[in-house]
Amino acid sequence: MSNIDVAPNTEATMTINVLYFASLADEANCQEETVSVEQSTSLTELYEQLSQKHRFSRPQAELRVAVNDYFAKWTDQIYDGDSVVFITPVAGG
Amino acid sequence: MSNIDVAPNTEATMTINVLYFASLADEANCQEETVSVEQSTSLTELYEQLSQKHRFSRPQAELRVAVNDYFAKWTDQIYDGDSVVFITPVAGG
Amino acid sequence: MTDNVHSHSMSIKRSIDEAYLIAERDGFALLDVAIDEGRLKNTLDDDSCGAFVCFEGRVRNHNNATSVERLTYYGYEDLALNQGRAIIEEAKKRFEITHAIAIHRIGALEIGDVAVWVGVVSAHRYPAFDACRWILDTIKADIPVWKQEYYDNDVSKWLSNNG
Amino acid sequence: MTDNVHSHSMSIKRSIDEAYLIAERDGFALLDVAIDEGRLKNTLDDDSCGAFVCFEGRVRNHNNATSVERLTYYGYEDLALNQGRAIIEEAKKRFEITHAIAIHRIGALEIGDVAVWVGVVSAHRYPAFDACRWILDTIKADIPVWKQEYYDNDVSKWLSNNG
Repeated sequence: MSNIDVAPNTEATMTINVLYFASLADEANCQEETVSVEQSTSLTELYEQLSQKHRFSRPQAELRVAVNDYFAKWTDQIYDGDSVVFITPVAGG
Repeated sequence: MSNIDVAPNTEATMTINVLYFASLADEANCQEETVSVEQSTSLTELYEQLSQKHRFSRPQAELRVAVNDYFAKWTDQIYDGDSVVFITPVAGG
Repeated sequence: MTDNVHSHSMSIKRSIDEAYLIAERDGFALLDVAIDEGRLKNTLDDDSCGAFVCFEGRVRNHNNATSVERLTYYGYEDLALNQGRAIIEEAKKRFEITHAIAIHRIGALEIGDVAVWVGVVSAHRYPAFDACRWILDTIKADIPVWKQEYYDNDVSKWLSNNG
Repeated sequence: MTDNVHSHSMSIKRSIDEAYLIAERDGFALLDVAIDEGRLKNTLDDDSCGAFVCFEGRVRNHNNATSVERLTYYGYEDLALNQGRAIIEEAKKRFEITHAIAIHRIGALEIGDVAVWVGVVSAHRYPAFDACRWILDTIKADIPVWKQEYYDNDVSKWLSNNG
């Protein structure tokens, strides 16, 4: 269990479910994980933490983010129980 | 037999086959006629003669013309045996 | 307004199979029966093509505010084939497309029937869209096909694409 | 590169019938089997529409100069459905169209298979062309679908639409 699965020394944590797709799933070597982070963690901070954990090759600037199955802004707040997906450049069509 | 079916008092005449489509066929009340005209008759003159005969409602300026199944210019020469069609505005599609 | 003055322009001289062969070879034909879209699409199959765009022009139940019951298309087939071949040749010069096929139907059509079908395949998508639209516009401008609409009151009218 | 890290994105959660019902209602769905174009076209039938434009995106046998053997599409279905619904709603606001439907396929595809299908009906032709192209462009930009191409030498690559 890595250091981000349990938030260090704060009473208030939130549980976030993260799904991985495409190259991020390859790099994380999983399609889904549940992480426990500090209450005020931003989407940017969450990506930073997971990026360190999994050594993601893409900087955040190249990604979009979705919360609860809708595209979100990186500045949107997340809450306990939210589902978060980092979206690498898409390639449909 | 109208006066344009036999060219008056010239040794040299040419035979032109004229097809009618759409409103011109209605006005001519036929789909095809063979006319005999003077050797040097132009397409403009041919339309003028047939227009007088059949009282076509459209002026030549609104029409295109085809000779031997290709669009032609009104200034193109016609020859004995040619097939001529006056094309009212089209409405395909 | 007797029917026989238009009989030569309400049906094609060729057989249906000949019309499809001409469409496949030259890219354009007239047809006097329902257009078999699957047959046309099959002739456009090409593994190098990532894009297929097609247009179907169907008989609408109205023209502006007027209710349309049915309509009849009339065609000058020999000129239409020559002009159609030239249009498809020109489209292949203007746009980066692999192949294109168009068919215009003539004769009596009902509401919902397909009057014109244009299909284009290309490696990439924009040339297929551009060529399909250009071919359709050029067919509407230059192919010798005429249309008579019939309305509720049994009145009919010759239409024109250029006003 | 184990298969199981992608298994959730190679097939849809819903049944095929549900996917078509969603496509009919919202205008967009993902599908993990061959797209039945006739079924989609039927849902677009409308006697007031004179124009039907469709686009099919097919798997090409090459990407630039490289020979492609096959490819796999992966999709994030729940976001794709939400985003697809928004795209079709927006298309109906931007263009004078009656209806539009699009489907993107996911899973393993062979050369020639249809990966994406977009169909639009409208009274007049230009809005159908414009909307079809816009919907396709917007799907390519915004729908969370990813593509991995496999080449002769069994190497594969993640692709991206924006370079």
